[in-house]
Amino acid sequence: MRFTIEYGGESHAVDVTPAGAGRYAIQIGDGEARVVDAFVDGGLVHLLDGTASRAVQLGARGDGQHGQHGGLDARVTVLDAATARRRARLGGGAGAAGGGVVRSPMPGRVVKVLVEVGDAVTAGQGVAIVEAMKMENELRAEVAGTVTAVHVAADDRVDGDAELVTIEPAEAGA
Amino acid sequence: MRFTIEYGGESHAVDVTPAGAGRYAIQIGDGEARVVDAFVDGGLVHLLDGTASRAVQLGARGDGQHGQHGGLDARVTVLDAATARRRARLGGGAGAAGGGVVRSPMPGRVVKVLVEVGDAVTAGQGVAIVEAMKMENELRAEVAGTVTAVHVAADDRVDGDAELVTIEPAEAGA
Amino acid sequence: MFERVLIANRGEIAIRVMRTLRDRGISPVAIYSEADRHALHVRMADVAVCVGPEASAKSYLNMDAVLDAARRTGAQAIHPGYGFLSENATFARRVAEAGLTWIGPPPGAIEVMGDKLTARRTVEAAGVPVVPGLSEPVSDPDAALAFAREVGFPVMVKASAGGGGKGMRLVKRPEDFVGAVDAARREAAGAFGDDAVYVEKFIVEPHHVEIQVLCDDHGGAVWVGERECSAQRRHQKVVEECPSPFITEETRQAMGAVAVAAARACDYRGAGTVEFLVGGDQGFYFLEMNTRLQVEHPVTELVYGVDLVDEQLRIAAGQPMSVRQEALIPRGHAVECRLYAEDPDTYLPSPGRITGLEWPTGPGVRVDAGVDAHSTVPMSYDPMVAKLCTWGADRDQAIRRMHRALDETRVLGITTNRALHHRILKHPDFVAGRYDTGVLATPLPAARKPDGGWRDGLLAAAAIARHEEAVRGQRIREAQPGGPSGWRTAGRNRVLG
Amino acid sequence: MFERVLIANRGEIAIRVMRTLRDRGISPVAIYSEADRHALHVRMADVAVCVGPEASAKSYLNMDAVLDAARRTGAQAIHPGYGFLSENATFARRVAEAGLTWIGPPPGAIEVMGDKLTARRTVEAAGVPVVPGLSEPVSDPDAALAFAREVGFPVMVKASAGGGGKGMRLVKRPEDFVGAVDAARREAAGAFGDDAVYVEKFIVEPHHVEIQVLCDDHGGAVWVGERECSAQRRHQKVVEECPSPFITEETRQAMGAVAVAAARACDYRGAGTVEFLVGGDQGFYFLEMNTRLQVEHPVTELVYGVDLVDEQLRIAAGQPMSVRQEALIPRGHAVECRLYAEDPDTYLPSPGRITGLEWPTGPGVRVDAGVDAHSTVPMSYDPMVAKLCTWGADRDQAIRRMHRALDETRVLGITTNRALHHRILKHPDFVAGRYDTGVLATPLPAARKPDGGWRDGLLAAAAIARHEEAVRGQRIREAQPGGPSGWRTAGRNRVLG
Repeated sequence: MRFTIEYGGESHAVDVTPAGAGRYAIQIGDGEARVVDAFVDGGLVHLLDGTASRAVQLGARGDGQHGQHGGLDARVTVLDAATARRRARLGGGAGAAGGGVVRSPMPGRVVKVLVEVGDAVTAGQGVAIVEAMKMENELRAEVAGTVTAVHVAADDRVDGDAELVTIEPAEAGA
Repeated sequence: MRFTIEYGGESHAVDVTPAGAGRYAIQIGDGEARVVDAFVDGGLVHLLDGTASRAVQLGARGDGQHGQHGGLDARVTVLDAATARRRARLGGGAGAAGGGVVRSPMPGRVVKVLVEVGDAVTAGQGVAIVEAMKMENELRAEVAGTVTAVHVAADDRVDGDAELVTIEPAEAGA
Repeated sequence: MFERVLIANRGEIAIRVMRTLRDRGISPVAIYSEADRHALHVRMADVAVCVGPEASAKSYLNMDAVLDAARRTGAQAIHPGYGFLSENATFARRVAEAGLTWIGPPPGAIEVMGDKLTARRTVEAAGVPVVPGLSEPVSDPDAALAFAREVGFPVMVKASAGGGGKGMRLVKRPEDFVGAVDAARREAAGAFGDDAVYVEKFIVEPHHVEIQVLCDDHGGAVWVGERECSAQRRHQKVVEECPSPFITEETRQAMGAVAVAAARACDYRGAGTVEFLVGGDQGFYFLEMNTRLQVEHPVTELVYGVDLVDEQLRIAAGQPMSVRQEALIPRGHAVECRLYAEDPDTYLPSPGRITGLEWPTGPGVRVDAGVDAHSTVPMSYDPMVAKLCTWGADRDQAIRRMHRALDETRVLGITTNRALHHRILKHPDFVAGRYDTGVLATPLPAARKPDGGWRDGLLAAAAIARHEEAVRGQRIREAQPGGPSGWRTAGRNRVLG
Repeated sequence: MFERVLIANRGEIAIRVMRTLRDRGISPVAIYSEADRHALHVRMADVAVCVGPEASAKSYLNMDAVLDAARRTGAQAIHPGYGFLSENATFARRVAEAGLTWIGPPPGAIEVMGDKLTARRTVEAAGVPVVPGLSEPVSDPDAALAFAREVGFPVMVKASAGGGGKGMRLVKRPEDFVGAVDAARREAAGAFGDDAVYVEKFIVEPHHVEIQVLCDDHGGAVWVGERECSAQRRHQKVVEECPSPFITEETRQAMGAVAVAAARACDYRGAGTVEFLVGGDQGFYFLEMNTRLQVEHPVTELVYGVDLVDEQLRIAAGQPMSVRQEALIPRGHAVECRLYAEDPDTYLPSPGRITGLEWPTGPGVRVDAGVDAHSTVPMSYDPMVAKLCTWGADRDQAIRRMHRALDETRVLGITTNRALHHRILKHPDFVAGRYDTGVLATPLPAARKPDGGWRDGLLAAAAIARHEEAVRGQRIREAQPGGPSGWRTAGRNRVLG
């Protein structure tokens, strides 16, 4: 089975082939295939690869998984072949649209919206303040442009990744 | 939904009816139905019943579940209606047969079988020794009778609840 | 002693208090907001009462609801923990009026220490050194500026009702003074509904060191060592230790004596903390007194072998405290790292569902957590999810053990500041034990980077887990209704290839 | 200091040693049998080597495989833990011959202390009091009987090569003596391949008290307090504590001096334990010396603030130990409960899959576990899954905290002896601190019984969980292929009704 795994800002193709007795052949990208012994239990995956022992803990997190190994944390998103293809088709467009949408990085309460529809904003300008866990966080425009939509109002509760403000980038496509 | 729960050597009929907003009406046997607020997550069930707060941890164990609440442990087996009916039909016969079969209470290794087919045994007589976790445990006949089958040999590995020796009870049915 | 005590708090401190109650055979009563209905502190209690909706102001700060909860459950006393109603003199009075015991200092002491200027005047009269500063709120900015010039810049402008860094301004030059006073006033008015601000000399290279005190009804008053709390970010403590690697034994003894004098000056009872600023020259100045249990109290417990909550209970019950000054001998060293649900790089909060959790164990490790593997971290409360403490025979061992404890910690589903702690603990100034409150504003050592083997292991693990998921999903879809329960089979999947 | 150390053990002690290695920045190497391929001690290591199949004799006791594992991974030293090869002088020699460092005493000391009669002769020559007994194995039963009459019945007949109660017979009357010698010989021959037995006076109301010692290459030799190990079942320790509530300070000091003399008598190096029998009259007699780390070493660490594994590393590396006798001052009290995978009533072992696990945390609690929520307890090894330790400012607090820690412990899927510990800790003789090795043969207080509310809660919980399972199973069956992943959705199910 082939998966596309997004990790550390890159996409990695990973092939998994069961090799019997709890073992799997693993090929990452164009690397050499290695056979590892694996134990999967709930969020735990323990791999033995020669004398290397790696226990990785995985937990659901938003759309992806949150991985830990020893002292390190990471975000990984595993896509099956069909989803990876679908994403690849949509890829370019979605990325460009992302720049013009300011999202809340965490669930919280909107304290104040700092812009209105029609306002011109500069890159880095604060557009909304969202409070979570007793801290106020000013969220900023990534691109310069014009505010085309404000999706929230003061005192609204928002989820993580919720759209707050949409900005039509200035000189888009230039 | 009605379940039959075996616990503490007794069978309890328990009715569960969702009551909205994470609440359930619970009726145990002929008792009064109570509405409790419940949170279920993995093996955890947290119940709020008025000012009473009860966190129960459940884990798979053999055919049943293993429950813990505070300092106490318990075995519970939850049967759905169909299974409970099936067991009730088979009930009597299975119990009687149980008396003549000596089983290993845990997984282990057979150290020695102390009887042969055809041997007469008395109730309480040792029929086999099974070793587990560096301890030898002598397993005894529950009933007097004649050995009709020996299912294991020295050095065999056995699972928990495995049949070791079958005894035809003396004066069965008397 | 009490038979039943209500804990007017949530999270780790509610659980911390509950544990000592259980040790004493006292039945704990938990309270909860709607958002905390199935929170860990509720699950660990046998008796729990809902006190209102998610917003603290309507639940944990709702005096009527909390008192009513105590009445309904037959609690004889209320432990406030820290935060929320713990330093609220009105609540302390209402508890007593309701015929219950307040496990905290007398309301009068809370009031004296609750106003910074009153506190300052009170302890100064008792001979406690204070930071040179105005003893009245600023009314005439020009007179205040003259004072600032007299003690010498830099100076601090501080909200009289303040705390946590709000309404605070550092002023380095005379020409910025008046503007800073105006800004601090506006901020103070917004944050505390009180725009009174005052001016203090700014201590250069300041250390934040605090002394734990205990006072009982029988004339007993002791100090239980100090805590070094200089590792702060935005005036919030992040890492604390006991003893302070900075102060000398002479300073320690002098500060202890002064802290007891400060407590006596306000007729204190129970556990309290006297905070000091200590300059690079070991000169120390009273900052404020926290009239409650402190977040970082476990480092004191580890080094002095005292259960501070147990002493609070004894004292509130009118018994003498169990410790004597001469028997309070420190042993070894303890460090505390506050584990926050926040990104270690951006400092953005990270509330949400925890989808995996394991705490470190083994020698020298103490964990006080407010969450477990079944918890959701709500967005409305403090981001601290746990306190990791380690004890060592010396400071070096305590720090090494903390690195190990951090490595063993698993919290999945939300982001924690775990990686930040490794970096702080490796900061050369922290390692050397010569850091002041500016240390976390200086560049930290780089975070550990995953090597290729780690990356490949993670990718392989994620792919194998998803592969097994797909195979298992297939099995579940193929399973007959009435077949083996998925509840049981989903728990474990030893891969057989 | 070493850079890489192989731990020739499994379970909790492998993890215990690993933690101190990590604290020191030393890379640990784990070994495992096929049955332990994914055991916790392997998962916590970065480097691990398989040493053979499940049977210990072919894996953990396989000297060639263990030495080969060290060679392959570049380990410079081997820590044996306890049990397995830890008291095997041949292995200790082979480790040295392979150019590696043995983290344990010299092979000669292991040999001297490994044979009970040699040990007895050696320490007796150094002035250590021993139980009156024959100094040679029994050859002439009649002469032995005459000796038994001389010291007075009851007497013990013991296997010379023995341990763990095997080949041991208590003889109360002269007429039973010869038969008992024959039986003990047969048992010893079967268990140890050596039928030598000897005769000792039986100490009435004996206490099992042991002294921890440390010796280094620089002439340093200290004793680190005692441990009271009289709570035994079938000669196996179940609960230990430090200090002993029974011995007087005078006895303690005398035993400490004698223990150091015993260690010096065999030219000891490293950590070792000298076991004594102490009679009701405080008379004490050398029993044996365990030439390795002891299971119950954490209670000493908690009370004396010493990391015994760290001292072992220092000493093995040729450094002086970090502690001096006059600085070893006990503080408070510690208790250890050995959590076994066994039924608390029938004592039948309970290997199997763990399907749920949470360890206690909070003040005064230390857990050293060999398993986690992902473990299977194999049937081939020792049934101990964890050691729960608590520390308290006094014995009462330590015991109260242990009850709390036991209550917070969750191990599902297998049966543990948790309930037995509550009962032992409530035994009037244990509570009073006046128990001898016979205490667990006397009736224990009844186990706690669930009340009606508990029973109803359990039934309701089990039914609701199964109901949710049925509803969720339905949902999964109805889900479209390619829909939301069951891996993610299976984790949590907040019931929305």
